[in-house]
Amino acid sequence: MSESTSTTARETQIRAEVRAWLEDNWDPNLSLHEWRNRLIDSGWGCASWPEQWYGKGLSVGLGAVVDDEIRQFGAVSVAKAGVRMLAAATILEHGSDLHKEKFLRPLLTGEDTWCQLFSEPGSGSDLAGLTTRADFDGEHWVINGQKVWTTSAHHAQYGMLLARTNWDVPKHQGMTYFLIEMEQPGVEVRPLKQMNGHASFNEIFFTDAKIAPEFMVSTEGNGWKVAMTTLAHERRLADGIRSWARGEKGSGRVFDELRAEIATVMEPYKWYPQRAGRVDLLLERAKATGRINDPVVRQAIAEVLIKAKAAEWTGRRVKAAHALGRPPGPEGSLGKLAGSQVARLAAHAHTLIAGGEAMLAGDDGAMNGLISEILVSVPAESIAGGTDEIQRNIISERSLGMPKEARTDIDRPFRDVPRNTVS
Amino acid sequence: MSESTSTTARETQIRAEVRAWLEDNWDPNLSLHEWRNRLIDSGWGCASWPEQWYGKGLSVGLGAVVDDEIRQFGAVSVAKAGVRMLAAATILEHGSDLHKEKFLRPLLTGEDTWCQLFSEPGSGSDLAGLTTRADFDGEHWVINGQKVWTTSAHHAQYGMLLARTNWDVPKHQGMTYFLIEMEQPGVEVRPLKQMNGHASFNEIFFTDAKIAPEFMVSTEGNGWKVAMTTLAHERRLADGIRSWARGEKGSGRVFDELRAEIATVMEPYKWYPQRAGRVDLLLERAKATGRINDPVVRQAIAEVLIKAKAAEWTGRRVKAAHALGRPPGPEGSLGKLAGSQVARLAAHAHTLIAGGEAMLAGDDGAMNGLISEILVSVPAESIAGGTDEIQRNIISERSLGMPKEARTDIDRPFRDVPRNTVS
Amino acid sequence: MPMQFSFTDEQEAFRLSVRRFMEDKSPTTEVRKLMATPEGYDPAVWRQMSQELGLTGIHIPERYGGQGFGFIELCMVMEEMGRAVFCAPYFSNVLAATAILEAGTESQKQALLPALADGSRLATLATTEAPANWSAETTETTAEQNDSGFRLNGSKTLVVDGHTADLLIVLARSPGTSGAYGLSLFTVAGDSVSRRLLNSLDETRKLAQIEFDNTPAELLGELHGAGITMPRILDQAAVALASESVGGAQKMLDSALEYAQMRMQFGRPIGSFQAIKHKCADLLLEVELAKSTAYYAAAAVAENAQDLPAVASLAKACSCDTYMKAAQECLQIHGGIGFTWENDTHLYFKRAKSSQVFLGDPNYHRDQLVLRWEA
Amino acid sequence: MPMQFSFTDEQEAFRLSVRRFMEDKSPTTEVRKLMATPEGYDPAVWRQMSQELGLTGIHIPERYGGQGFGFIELCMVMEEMGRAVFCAPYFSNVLAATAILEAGTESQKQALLPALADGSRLATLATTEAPANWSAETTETTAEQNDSGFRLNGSKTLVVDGHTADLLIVLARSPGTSGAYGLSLFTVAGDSVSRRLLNSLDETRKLAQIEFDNTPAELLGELHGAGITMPRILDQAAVALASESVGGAQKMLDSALEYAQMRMQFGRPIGSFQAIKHKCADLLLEVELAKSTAYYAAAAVAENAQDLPAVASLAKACSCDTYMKAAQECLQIHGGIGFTWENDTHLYFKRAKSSQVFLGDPNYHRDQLVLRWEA
Repeated sequence: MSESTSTTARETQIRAEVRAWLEDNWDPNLSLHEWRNRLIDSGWGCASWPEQWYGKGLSVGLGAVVDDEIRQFGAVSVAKAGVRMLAAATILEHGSDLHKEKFLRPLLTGEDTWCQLFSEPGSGSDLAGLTTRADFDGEHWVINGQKVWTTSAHHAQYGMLLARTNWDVPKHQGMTYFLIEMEQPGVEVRPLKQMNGHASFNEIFFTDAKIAPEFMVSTEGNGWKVAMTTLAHERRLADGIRSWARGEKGSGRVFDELRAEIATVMEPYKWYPQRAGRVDLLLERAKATGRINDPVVRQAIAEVLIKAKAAEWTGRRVKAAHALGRPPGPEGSLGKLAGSQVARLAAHAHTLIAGGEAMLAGDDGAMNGLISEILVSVPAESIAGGTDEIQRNIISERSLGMPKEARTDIDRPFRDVPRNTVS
Repeated sequence: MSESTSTTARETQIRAEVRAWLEDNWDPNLSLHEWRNRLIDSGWGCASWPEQWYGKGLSVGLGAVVDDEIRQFGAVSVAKAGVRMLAAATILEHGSDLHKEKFLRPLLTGEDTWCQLFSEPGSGSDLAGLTTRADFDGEHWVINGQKVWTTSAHHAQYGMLLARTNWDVPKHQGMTYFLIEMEQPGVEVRPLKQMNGHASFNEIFFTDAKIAPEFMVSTEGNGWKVAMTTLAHERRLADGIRSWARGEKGSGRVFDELRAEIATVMEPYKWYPQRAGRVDLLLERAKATGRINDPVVRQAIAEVLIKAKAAEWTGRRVKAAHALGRPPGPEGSLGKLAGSQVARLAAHAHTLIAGGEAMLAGDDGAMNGLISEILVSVPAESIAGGTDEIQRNIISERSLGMPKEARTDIDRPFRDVPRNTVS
Repeated sequence: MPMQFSFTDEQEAFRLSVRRFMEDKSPTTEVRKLMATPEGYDPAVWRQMSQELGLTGIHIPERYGGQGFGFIELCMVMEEMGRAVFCAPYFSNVLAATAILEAGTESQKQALLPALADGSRLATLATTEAPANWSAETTETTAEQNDSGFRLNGSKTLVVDGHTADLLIVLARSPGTSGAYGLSLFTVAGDSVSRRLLNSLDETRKLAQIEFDNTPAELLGELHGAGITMPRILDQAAVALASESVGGAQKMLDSALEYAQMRMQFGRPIGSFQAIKHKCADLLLEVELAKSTAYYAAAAVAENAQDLPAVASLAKACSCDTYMKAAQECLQIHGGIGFTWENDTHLYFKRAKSSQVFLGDPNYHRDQLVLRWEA
Repeated sequence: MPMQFSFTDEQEAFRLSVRRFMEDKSPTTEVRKLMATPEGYDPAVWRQMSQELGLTGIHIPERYGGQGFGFIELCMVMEEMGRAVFCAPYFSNVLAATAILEAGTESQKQALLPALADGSRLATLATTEAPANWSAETTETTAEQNDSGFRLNGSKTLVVDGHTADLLIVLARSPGTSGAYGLSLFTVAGDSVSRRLLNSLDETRKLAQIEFDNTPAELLGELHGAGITMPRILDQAAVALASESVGGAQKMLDSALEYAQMRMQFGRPIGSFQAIKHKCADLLLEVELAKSTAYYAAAAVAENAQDLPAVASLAKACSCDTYMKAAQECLQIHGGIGFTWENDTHLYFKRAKSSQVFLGDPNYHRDQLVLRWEA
């Protein structure tokens, strides 16, 4: 049985409706915002959203069918990718009507950019150990602390902020979720340079930054639960970005503006393919350099190919099982761990192929510095989005049902939990 | 500076004394026991032991000088190797005069063989979790339970037994150390066959076996401390056995009897070189089979050689530092862990060299089955004497000073500690 | 190519029935009994497996007396047998049937396959001569043609179940030829050769040495056709062995997990220590990845995919290395107990070790993978 | 051979003085400043190091203006500089001095070495042409002799500190020769060539591309003598690089440990998690093993041991792989912080990556090890 779900009558009908609407309404010469507003108003832009909020209340599966039809038609979709979709998903599930009214449309048109303010220098793997504080001064929430690993914060209008509002309850119960305006005096955004020379992330310093009470999401102390919604969607983010970046080939005003938007959003991610090891280049490089003739190099390449193909096929098994409604079996953490191993093996193989050239970078380096960028980017693959060690914990506890690590930090007031004093 | 300690005047004098005594007394035509009794009576047999117990009260270093002189002279030493020396060391340090009187001489002559009864099916890495019980019936200690991994138990006269005498105190405080007579109705010895076909170890079943009260060592509940003495000497056991097995070339009655003794004692250890991976055979085998011409096989061999030589040199660095009185630095667990890695790498290289022949064993296998014996013996190298995981714990906690694992089993009555119900 | 990434409900039900049969008829107590015999199988179980479950004919078309299922179902059977370290001449039969299907003429298929399909006749494939070389091209056994037919001279080794096979499919070359040219397959009656059971590392996999001394033989298929058919037969063999190996690897993971949950040390199950947890997590990843390669490769055979040669080598290298690793780690987690004869781990460890080098070691297949890759 | 397995008290005191100098004069804040400059060193520190500590002349005999210590002391210096990712043209100077010591005539040694020993002149060795090949035998740069001496034509790359060196020791061959035959070493004035600073992965190790266009050169030692001397020079270079690498590896372990003890997650230091503890234990083992190979190899040079070629390759492969692994694991233990520019780990990571391939990658040296082994 093939992995694609079989076509249903309902799907065929929906595709026809979308196509009919597009035939009547699609105009590549509109401005990007004009077109998106039209699409949003039609309900096809986010068909799986509720009807009162720009959608048609379709299932997630049928929503994907609508998106696919728009893509196949060659039209531009709403700004349905990147960090802003984490905000949208969170606001839809936990936000007030005010939040939905104020934030959803400009987010879908692409006018508003968002960033996520969860990680801190002192709380990486242990996100719930965060110490950025929010204190209510009778009028506003006052924010003090530091966040890090924030993509695109330098041009974001809004941030999803997780901050501690109560220090006298266990760590998971003292956090509250806010929507914060980034362009205000108390918020300082500094680019964070990485070892590969890029600065895709920012550090954010809060010094008496302010949030009006109505921009709290859900209730005080309920921030962890809300954040889980954001994080659940984050895992799909990378895929989303990749597929979204495709639709950039058309001509017309709407496409010109789309390409500019994509360029901005994709900027921090441009080294991500190198971070993953660029398996695609190995055979080509080995042949070009003649290193393919070294049997030891062939072994190194084979190890990468085996792991990369096995990981790819495992991913397709997961999807196929999902499509059949079977228990998911191997899950996300496995793919993450495999990806980290592939990246490391690939960097090793690239090193062997490059030989002495691996000592050079930039213009002087192999493939104009692309190879050296791989070598100094892959270390991030086993860290970003949860270290390999955290993935192994998740796999052993969730997939294999092994006993959980005894915790000493979750059953007492956060105030009393040992934590990092500096950074 | 070289690793050997410099020669001192005292050492020269002692060597002269030993040589003079040997010239007067050594007679290869005595029986082994006659000769050893003569050597024991002279005090040169165990020169570092106290004068009242067959020794001359010399330092351990000078004792080694005496042993070296006896070896250089070509004479036979006391039965100073194998499990019996663990018994001797323990009895010397913790035993009563009765114990010393009764056990030391026949142990040194080689008449008595000993075995060590510590490990149990349910307590491997966690030796202190043992559940073999000793109950006092008013006249004797009555032993019930099971021991395992006991070398040479089938011909041992005595055993060093660690048993639990108190279940209501923390685990380390409820054990007592006994010297038990093996040839009695309540003791059943069964050989334990290993996956490599050898049966070097035994399982021992105790069913109301008896020990007279005077054969308790030290005091009730003090068994763990006494066992530590035994275990400290165990680490030197393997080296001792190897050097002891050398002196088998002479002629005369004493040598004939020595060779028979060695053959018996060494029997369980005959696959130990294979367990360690037989690094010595790799190049020879690769050349003989022509596999040396495969660059990928050369890589595998090089990996073994690197690790094996590095481990050997590290061992010599440790000894050199020790000889200079410097802090020991890398210690025993490092060597153990390295040995386990060498064995595994060597087995892999042997597999590559053997190719299809690795499917065969015994007479049909490569080198008359020696290679297949390597393949099915190396798994023991990373388990016996403490698993790799235990070694890594020791290294991280003792050498690196990292935090200890939180323990939940040592601060409450042993009775309440969760443990293995069956085996 | 619409490749298969999941099994149908019917396939899953079939797998379950094979697994139950194995659990019922081939517990390790039985395996241990059988591996100690020279024959290495239980005729009663063999009959039941062949005639009631039809496993010997699983991938043989119905017109030749088989079940008419595909290579995917065959690989599912191999996987379940691997899980049980099943001790029987099954793989040898598969090798022989595959060779006949690939190389035989229509009338030979009709004549030979029904007895293999119903298990009434045991057969095997004899190709290997120098143990270190699995390539057909180095064959030295000769097949000389005279008026009365062909006569074979030479010897074969590592012939799986070669000592009990009624029918041998033998690779040989015409005198004076070399390399891939001049190779043909022949059928030889098992009782017409001198053969000897070898002492095998994995006692559940019986191996034989076979000598041909002017042995009468019948040509299978075309003269000099084996240069084309053998690579394809060996690819299928590699995929079947990969499938068996992932079954064994999964069993080792299951066994490690079960023991880690049950075994208490320091007052807690050893499976609560991060060192063991992470070892198991890594193992799960390895096993899942290996399964994906074996399943993909089985589908590649079934769909006659162009990339089969590369994919077969990929699956063989990955699955057999994973099996070895899984057996090693399972043994390590068991500690001393795992090193005993009484514990079942060594049965798998030895099967893994044997499978690692059988049909070419992982280095050989990794090299083949790169050389065969088209990207 | 009575090989050295420990350092004397005098040697340990010397090591300590070098370490203190490095800690004092070359904290990573300084390294970062210098690596961003094209020159890549601080002349004041260089003078102090050369003239007060005598490090530039450490292994140069006293009769040539050096300190007259042995290769072991040189390697201790390299180890400490590795620990500090010291940014200065030290290794290049060592390469040049070693080449002169091995190849030069007595009068050349007297003429050239004093200025290297007191650090007043910078020198380097230019051998490599095709980046992927470190063997001297593939040299294509030619040295043509005429009445006025030698003229060089060709190019060299990956020349360490080649852009600042006053003196270049250049490997070239007589026209019409090939392989190990016809190779000679030459001295060339740094300002007589066209040279370009390359963009290096490890910014603390400056590399240059050098072009020779009828460049006047003086023969160093015997004509066609480099076929003999170059392997020995490269062996010593490999051992020195191994020593530098174990210094860096130890620093990575120290840094990982320090961070693991300090960094709290889940209410406890991450160094209390078994995954981190075991990673560090494995790393300690690797680092101690690598140190042993580097120390043994240094002694092998000092004692002119017969097994030097094998041992040099062994130490190079082991130490550089260990450094790479230590840097990777240190970075992993630091998590996201370790990936930032601000954290020092990447300085070491890049040095490790660069050293891994410099003078031949570990695969090359493993192969050499086996081919050179005599057992």
